[in-house]
Amino acid sequence: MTSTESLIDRRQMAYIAAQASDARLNVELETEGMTLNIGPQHPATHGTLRIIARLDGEQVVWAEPSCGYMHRGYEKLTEVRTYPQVTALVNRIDWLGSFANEVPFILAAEKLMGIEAPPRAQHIRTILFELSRIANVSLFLGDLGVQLGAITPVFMAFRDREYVLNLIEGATGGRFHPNFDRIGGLKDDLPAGFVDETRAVMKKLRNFCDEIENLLFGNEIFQSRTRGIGVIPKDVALQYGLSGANLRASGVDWDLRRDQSLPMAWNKADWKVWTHPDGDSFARCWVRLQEVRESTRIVDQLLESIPSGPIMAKVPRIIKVPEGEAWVSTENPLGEMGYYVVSKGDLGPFRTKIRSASFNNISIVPWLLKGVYVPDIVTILASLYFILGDIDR
Amino acid sequence: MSSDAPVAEIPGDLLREGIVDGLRAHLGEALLDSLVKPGDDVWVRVRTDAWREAARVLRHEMGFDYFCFVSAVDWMPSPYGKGEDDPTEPTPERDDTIRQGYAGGETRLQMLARVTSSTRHVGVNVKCDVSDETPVVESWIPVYAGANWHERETHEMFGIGFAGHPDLRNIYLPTEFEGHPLRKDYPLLARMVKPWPGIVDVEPLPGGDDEEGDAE
Amino acid sequence: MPKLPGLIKGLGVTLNTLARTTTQGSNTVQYPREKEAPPVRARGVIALREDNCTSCMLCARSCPDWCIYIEGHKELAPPRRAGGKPRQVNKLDRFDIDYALCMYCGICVEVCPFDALFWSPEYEYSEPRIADLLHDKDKLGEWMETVPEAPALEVGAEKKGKK
Amino acid sequence: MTALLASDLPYWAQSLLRVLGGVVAVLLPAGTIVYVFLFKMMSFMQSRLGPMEAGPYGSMQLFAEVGKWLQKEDITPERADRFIFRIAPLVVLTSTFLLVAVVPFGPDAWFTNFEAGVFYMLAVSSVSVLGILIAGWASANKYSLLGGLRAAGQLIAYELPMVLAVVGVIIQAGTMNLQGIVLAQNTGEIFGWNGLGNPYVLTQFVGFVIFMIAVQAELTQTPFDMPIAESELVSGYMTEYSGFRFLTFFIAEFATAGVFALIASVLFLGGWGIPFAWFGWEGLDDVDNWMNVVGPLIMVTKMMLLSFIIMWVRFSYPRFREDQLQRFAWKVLVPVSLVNIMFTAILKVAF
Repeated sequence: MTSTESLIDRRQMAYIAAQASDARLNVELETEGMTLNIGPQHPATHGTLRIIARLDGEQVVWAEPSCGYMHRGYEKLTEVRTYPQVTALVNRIDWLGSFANEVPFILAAEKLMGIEAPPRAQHIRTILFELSRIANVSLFLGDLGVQLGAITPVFMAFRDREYVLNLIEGATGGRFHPNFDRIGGLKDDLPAGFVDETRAVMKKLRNFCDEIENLLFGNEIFQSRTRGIGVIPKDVALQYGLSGANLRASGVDWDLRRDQSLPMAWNKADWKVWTHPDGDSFARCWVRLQEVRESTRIVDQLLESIPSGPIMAKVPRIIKVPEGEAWVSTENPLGEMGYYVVSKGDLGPFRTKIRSASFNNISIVPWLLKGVYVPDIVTILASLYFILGDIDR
Repeated sequence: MSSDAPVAEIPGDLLREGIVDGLRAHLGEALLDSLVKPGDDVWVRVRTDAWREAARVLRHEMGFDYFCFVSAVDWMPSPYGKGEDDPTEPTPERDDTIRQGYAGGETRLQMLARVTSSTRHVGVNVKCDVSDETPVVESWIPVYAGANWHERETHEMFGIGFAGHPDLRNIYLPTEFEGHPLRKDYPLLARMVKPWPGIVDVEPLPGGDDEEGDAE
Repeated sequence: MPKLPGLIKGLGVTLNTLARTTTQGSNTVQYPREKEAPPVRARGVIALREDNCTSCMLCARSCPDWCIYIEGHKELAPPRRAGGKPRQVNKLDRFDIDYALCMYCGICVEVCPFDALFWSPEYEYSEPRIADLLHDKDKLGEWMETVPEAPALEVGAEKKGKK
Repeated sequence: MTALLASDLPYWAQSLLRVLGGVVAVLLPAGTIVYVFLFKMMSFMQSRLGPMEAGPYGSMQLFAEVGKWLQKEDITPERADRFIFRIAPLVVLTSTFLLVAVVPFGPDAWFTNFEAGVFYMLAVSSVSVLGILIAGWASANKYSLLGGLRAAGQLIAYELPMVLAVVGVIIQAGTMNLQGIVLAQNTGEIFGWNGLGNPYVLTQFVGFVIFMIAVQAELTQTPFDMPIAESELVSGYMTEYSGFRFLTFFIAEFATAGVFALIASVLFLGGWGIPFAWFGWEGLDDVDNWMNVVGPLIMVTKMMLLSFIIMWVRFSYPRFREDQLQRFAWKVLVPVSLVNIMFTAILKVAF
């Protein structure tokens, strides 16, 4: 099943779908369409996402996700909370890579106050950021297998992810919700023995990546299920604001860790940004697999060069952020997550616009699911990799 | 990095000044106000009727191909405060002057959007006022197809209409939900229902001596 | 090893996981019998040292979930130095933390100026009835002995008094 | 069975014994497969220990599961087609029992000894397709409808390669009687050397591979488990079933796996016999009596070996999309099995 053959086949499918939707439904065969609700309680969605799909036989004529089942109203809640309370709240948006949610918010507040975390805090922040990326994306690699029917990868993912979560819990106290970031630095320093433990865990993670690559990515059935499915051209990806691995899989060489100067330690490690020209489901999964390997290398290099010094900048106990507006976005595991913080100089932010990655990543699904088979809905959703908390905020 | 040295000293951030000048060249006086923080970010405010025109210029002429987000800001301070007032005492008066943020503005509601260039790695925050009587703005969908969901969310959260939007249904809230939650005059019920445990009720010393030792 | 087709390599991976589990044992812990000790800093439950607390209400005010309820009264305490003026001390009547609402963010432990609240990695306090999750002051006192010593810090960290 | 128990048993007692033997021959392999492979091997392949609570090393887990399912409420959906909904699992289970009737376990230990045993076996194995289709249709649920239709398409598409793979064996053995096939394999020799007999897995390797793939598809196991695609169709045609009916489906699924493994070991691995040359036997009549006891044990070990392969593939591979699945069956398996038949025929004539 070379990808060209599947591309022709894909164009042919799109033609059939167009036919079906135009002629309303195939009248001679008297087949009347079927509206299938996939979700909100459905194994294929990472949480409560509902997809309304109108089918003609096994082919999707029209599909549209309807979200909002997980809407907790974060932007309204941030208006009545102080800055430490918002950090505790905000790491529940993308609950798999939760330390990565706190960082852009704290950076925005620090930019408003005009202070910077000391080098040691920046270093440890970047290490924990990459650890939460590994925890998030390694679960994706396992879950990818389950969506396509293979049961074993997900157990491998959970087994190796456990080590990373134990590391995060050892350092911050919380496995899923570390709440370790403070304006001006971190709450505490690393516990003793953290560095060598992390180095051992990174080795385990690398051989987990090799195992997943052998078990899943090399598998011809997996490739025939994902190559040429859900192709997103570059300009459509940019227009919809896709970000992270979904964008890099369509050939856009853009990574926020490298292309903007943030008070973090990414520029102290040399690492490579992976892209893939095809833009199909296989490309997205492949780019994420390489990114996990790249993260383990980043963490290894950063572990070598942690500067010594204070963990917290000179910050008053009660923090009043001066008036102003700031936008900071970082390369979160799911894509670009950004906070537009408007402050009027009192204890909490006046307005926080939370730009989460999965909201844009999923807004392309109606365009993408035209003329696609039912099992491919699951493949495309698995490759786009969203988390419900990220979509619904 | 973003040291807030007085703007005059550092030579202006040429990249972002170039953006503002380019926009002024294309939009003329529709570009009302702009603010450049050197090495940090650039804010631009356009006239309300030039909202879609600004998007078209940014995307086709100036190469900002990446659509980041579209949202809105309600500048009126909330009449309810943080829900932490002591119900027994009279509600403290709050200043309800409306002060807009960067790049000014007159009205209470203001559109806020951000687009980035995926090649030059620089972003622009675009703002425009939304009049209080007829809160309607042109939709960005013909220029950025990704704006569809963002505009639906802004519509249901702020009540701003979008001319030219194919189906302006609620994206998060149930269809029969009235009111626009992110407006500041919409009460946050979670904080209304329960009295705040932080209200101090340590009774004064028995025996009624006069000093009012109520710990703040 | 020659470039095996992906299918065969996939089988190889599952086979040697099988071999590894039978020889080196599995990664899972048989919970009720063997228990994994949580790390020292794990945020399991909040413990209260009652005599430090001066019911200054800072923790109750800064809790995002409004789940700390404090009631206190004032008392005259014997003067520190003989013949000194009797000191006025806040006595604690009620200090409840409702663990059904608490989201374990740790703001209260941090913001307490008198070091009365501590984290303990205890995690086995689930209750059949949700009302029992409201731990009162002596239950919080019981957790005090499970509070571990603060762990030694990584080399290169600057010593500072923060707990 | 008849010679073994002499002739004092009246006819009805013999048939009763046969029924009991049939039930044991179906349920025993199903139970061992579920426990050894589904509970233990799958967990060990995923670096965990599997059920350990019920009984030593989780051995009683199967009875716990059966007990759980039995006490669960057996719901029939309100708009379902009640009668058909109820008999669907029974149809699938009967096809398994019918299949085992023809499998020989020893020189005299067989239930029936049809002349056209293989023909009967292939005919009966397609009864389960009906059961699955009506289960899908009758449960008035979109997901099970999709699952049922997919199952119908897939099972029929994979019956053809199975039949053609078996034709190769019949040409080489010269008889359709399963006992005859076992004899042919254990007495024949490959190019004059009869040290190992002539198990058709060696001479008919292509047929063996096609047969195993077709069996994997017949059982709707993972590379071909579109009908029970958990990630899209919740659990395909079994979605609406609960309690005892789901238990029947569950038993049917693993019993069919056991019986197909038995049949595959008869057709390709020399059934209950060890190469007769080792014992100097010539034909069926001078095989010693203890073979009737050892035969079933050999059959069980061969069956466990084959179902290890089936389950191993099940736990490692993702799932085909059903149009790829159909394309694979019609464009690859059927032509290859036809070529295999042609070669076997030519070689049969040549030697």
